[in-house]
This record gives sequence, C-alpha cells and structure tokens, in this order.
Amino acid sequence: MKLKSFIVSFIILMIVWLLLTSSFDLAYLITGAVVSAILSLLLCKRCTIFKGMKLNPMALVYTIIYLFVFIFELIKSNLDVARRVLSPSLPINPGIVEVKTTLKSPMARMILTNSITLTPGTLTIDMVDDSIFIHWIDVKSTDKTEATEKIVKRFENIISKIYD
Amino acid sequence: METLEIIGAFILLSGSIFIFLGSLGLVRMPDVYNRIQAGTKASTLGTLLSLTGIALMTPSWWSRLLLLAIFIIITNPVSSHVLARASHKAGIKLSKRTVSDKYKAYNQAKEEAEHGNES
Amino acid sequence: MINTILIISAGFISLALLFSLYRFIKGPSVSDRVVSFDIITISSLTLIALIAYISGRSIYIDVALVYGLLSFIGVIIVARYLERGI
Amino acid sequence: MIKKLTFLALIAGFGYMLWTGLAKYNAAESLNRISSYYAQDGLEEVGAANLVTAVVVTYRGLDTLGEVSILFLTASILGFFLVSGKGPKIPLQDSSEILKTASKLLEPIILLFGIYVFINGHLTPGGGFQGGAILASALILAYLANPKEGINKSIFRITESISGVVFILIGILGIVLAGGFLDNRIIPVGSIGDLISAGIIPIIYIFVGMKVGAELTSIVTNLKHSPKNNVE
Repeated sequence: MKLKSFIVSFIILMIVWLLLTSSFDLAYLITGAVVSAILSLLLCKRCTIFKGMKLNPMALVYTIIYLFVFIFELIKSNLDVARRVLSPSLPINPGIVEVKTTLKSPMARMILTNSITLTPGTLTIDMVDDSIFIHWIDVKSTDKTEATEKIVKRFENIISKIYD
Repeated sequence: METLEIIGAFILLSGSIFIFLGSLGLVRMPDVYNRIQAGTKASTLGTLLSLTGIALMTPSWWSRLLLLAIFIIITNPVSSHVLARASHKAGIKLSKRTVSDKYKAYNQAKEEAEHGNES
Repeated sequence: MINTILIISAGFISLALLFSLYRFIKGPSVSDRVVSFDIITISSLTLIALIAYISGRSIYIDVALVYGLLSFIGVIIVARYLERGI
Repeated sequence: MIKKLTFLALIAGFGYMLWTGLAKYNAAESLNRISSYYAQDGLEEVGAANLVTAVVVTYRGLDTLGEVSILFLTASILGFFLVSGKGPKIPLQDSSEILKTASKLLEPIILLFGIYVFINGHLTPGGGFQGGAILASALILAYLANPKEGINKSIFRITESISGVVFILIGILGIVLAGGFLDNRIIPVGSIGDLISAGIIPIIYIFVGMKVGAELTSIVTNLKHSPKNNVE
C-alpha cells in the first residue's frame, strides 16, 4: 500500500518536473528524481489519497474517455452559461439539492465534485459522507434519486472504473 | 506554420470571449452562488482556450502552458467550492428566486441533533 | 491579421476586467468581492500569457504560474476566514 | 451623495498622480558606470544566465545576507509577541473533505515548484526568496486544510539555523579559497545556461530558499498559536 502511493506520487512529481524544465539534460533529470523521491518519501506518511487507484491498462483507457467526456461537458456548460447570461430575461431557477454518491476513494470523490462544479449549471457546495449538496442553476427536480440520476451518474459510471 | 498561428489566434479570441461572458454573468446574476457558477465555468474554459491558442501559436512553450492548464483545472473548481461553502456557512442569503435549500435544512437538523445530545 | 485578432482579444479581456471591477466595488457581500477578485486574477493570468506571446519571452509563463498559485491560496484564505476556519 | 463624490475625487486624484508619473517617465538612454560594468563583465565573471541573480548573490551578497537576517528578526519578534498570553478559545470550523484531498494532492506539487524556482534561480526569474515564499505557501495551504493538526515547530527552527550557518560558511570559504566573501569562483563557473553552472549561486540559493521558507512558515505558525486562535 505504502509502496504504491510512493510510486504514484513519484511519477506525478517527475512528470511535473519534466513539464517545468522541458529538458532532458542529465543534470536536470537527476535533480528532479532526487527531489521527487525526497518529497514523496516525506509526504507519503500522510498521502492516503491514491488509495483505491487501479493501475491497469483499462483504467488508462477509461481515463482518456473520461477526459473527452469532461471536456465536452465543460464546453456544453459554457455555452449554457453564455445562453443564460445573454438572454434578457435571465432564465434561472436556482436551488440547492442533495444527491448521493457511491464512490469511496478520496481522489475519486474530489474528481467527481470538481467535474460537477465545471459542468452545466451545477456547483458543489459541500460533501458530507455519501451526500453531496449541489447548487443547481435550473432545478429540474428536488427529489434525491432523480437529481442523482441527472447530475452524478454520467461521471460516476466512468470514475468507478478507474478507482474502486 | 502560418495556418497554425491563425487557428491559434482564433482559439485565443474565443477564449477571451468566454472570459468576457463570465464577467458579464458576474454583473448580471442575482446572488453569490449564481455568480460563482457563471464566473468559474466561463473563466476556466476561457483560460484553457486562450492557453491552447498560445500553445498553437508558439509550439515550443507547450509544456509549461500544459502545466498551467492542469493547475487551473484542479484549483479553480476547488476554490469556488470552498468559497461557496464559506458563503453559505457565513449566512449569505440566496436570491429570492431560489426554489429549494436542502443544505440549510441538513445543517439545521444536524445542529438540533447535537443540541439534543448535549441536553 | 493576427495582430488584429490579438488586439480584439485583449480588448475583450480588458472589458472582462472592467466588469469584474464593477462587481468588486459594488458587490454587497465579501463573497462577491472575492469572486470578482478571482475572475480578475484569472483574466490577468490570460493577459500575462498574451503578453508573453507578444514579447516572445517564455519566462513570463513562470510568472503566470506563480500568479495562479497565489490567487488560489488567496481565495482559500479569505473563504476559510469567512467560515471561521482560521 | 457626498460620499460618492469624495470617492470619485479620490480616484481622479490617484489617476492624475499616476498619469503625471507616467508622462514624465523617460527610460535612461545609457547605463551608469556600475550598471554597465555589471552588464558587460557580469556574465563572464559569474556565469549566470540571469544577471539579476549574479548581482544579488555575488556582487551584493552581503545585502542578501542582511535581508535574510531582517526576515529572521521579524519572525523572532513576531514569535516573541504573539506566543505569550492566553485568550478566549474560539471553536474552529473544520474544512471540507474536498479541500483536504486537494491540498494533499497539491502540496507536493507546489513544494516541487518552489524547489524548481530556487534551484533554477541563476537561469530563470526567481531565486531563493521567491522559492522560499512558494514553499511557505504550500505549508499555509496545509494549515488551511487541516487547522487542527499540529505543526512541529522545531523542524523549521533547525532547518532555518542550519541553512543560515551554511550560507555564512560558504561566504567565508569564498574569503579563504577565492577573492572575497561569497566569491563564487571556489568551484568552476561552467558554461552559461547549464543547470550546474554559475559556481556556488545554485547552492547558496538552495539554502536561502530553505531559510526563507522556514522563516515565513514560522511566522505563520506563530500567528496560528496566537492567543485569539488558541484551540484545544
């Protein structure tokens, strides 16, 4: 368990380092490896966030699918905002609704709430245990299961393939 | 090369239009939560598009621009969530057009349960 | 051609800055001001990237990174202060 | 009405001041004697691609030492005034789960970025102070996410003192082995643009960065333990 989170955080830090320096010079590579190793060792005692992450090819495929779905939803949400802002009557019907999630891994939950915030008309206000409180700009239903179906499911189905 | 630059410039233009629409939403929306919605979404996509445009215009910068984009994708929704939660806890009112507030009901129920345990 | 497009986008971003500034000054609550502050930083971040392109110096992107980081932490500090977290 | 008019007058006044300042500004046509010396000979002598760094660390290294000491003094004085005394206890609101997860994900990345800024100080903008401030901001984020979690103060004190001592030792080594205090030619200068170049500037910046980061963090931890926020 410890080893896996060490490896994951080391790889993430190393990628960030390569993006920052954008050079494959040996001195840079060695410095980056040393710094990432030290940081992952120091912070690994507390990093439980990668718990439940699957490290297999299918997870990678689903990550890419998820990225495309996410970008599509992001663009859709912006067109939605543009439509609401530009129309003179300001067609909004806001409210805070409660939805349920079945995800357990902390990282998966963060990805889910961030996706909800960035997609059409929804903003995560708080997450307590398995219920998420969402500010919905155009409330279609205050019922828990129906709102869950409308807001959460499309992301949760894919995220649950990447994290368990 | 030249066509890539022109495509990049148009993507940059669309990004700046989205940022502009977001700030328009900031002015027009009736309460804080709606303003956060309009502002966050539009500014996130607007910045992402602008960075993409600049990356297309100068391909050698892609790595840092990608890092900046990833950073914005992670931090922007988190900060807007924290701000929305804080506004609700600080008791900033929702607009009159609001139809339901489950979060307030939840917090009140929780508070009553705690007081019940104490007494 | 490209110059014209760049000027138009800089104009849109400046208009965005102006509108956010209006909300920043008028905003009835603290949260309104923080939101507009956030939008102002994000727009100026785009403006920094644009200036980096115009002047052709990639080091300005580093400045934009630091700016984004500071805006994130600034918003969180104010928000946590609002909900009595610190 | 009068209030608004006052505001308008104030803004107009500020605008006028800025405008006069900008309108009369002329960029200097030529560098003065010292600046032109730095600009012409600095690159070859020091071997740093970032000329500002060369000036800050090598030519004016003593000033940098003074700045770090002033920061240290500020941190100590704040600690002295804020730690004493007991006040009313205010219960703290816990942060949300999302912020906790995000801070755990972002902290190492921000720390890495800070380290990049001060290791690369001789090539790109930034350096010890800026990198140290970024390190401290990562720790502030950790504190904001988990306000109830205790921070071990002694680690920062030890880091701070060791970095300070090493900084001065390297300076003295410069007197012994090369031309003077903080002279960077005690190890080869190398070619401009490489990571390992510019003599001891990267090494000094690593320690300045750690020192500044530790000092700023200790200021924050002292604020945290001030009487108003004292929490069980």
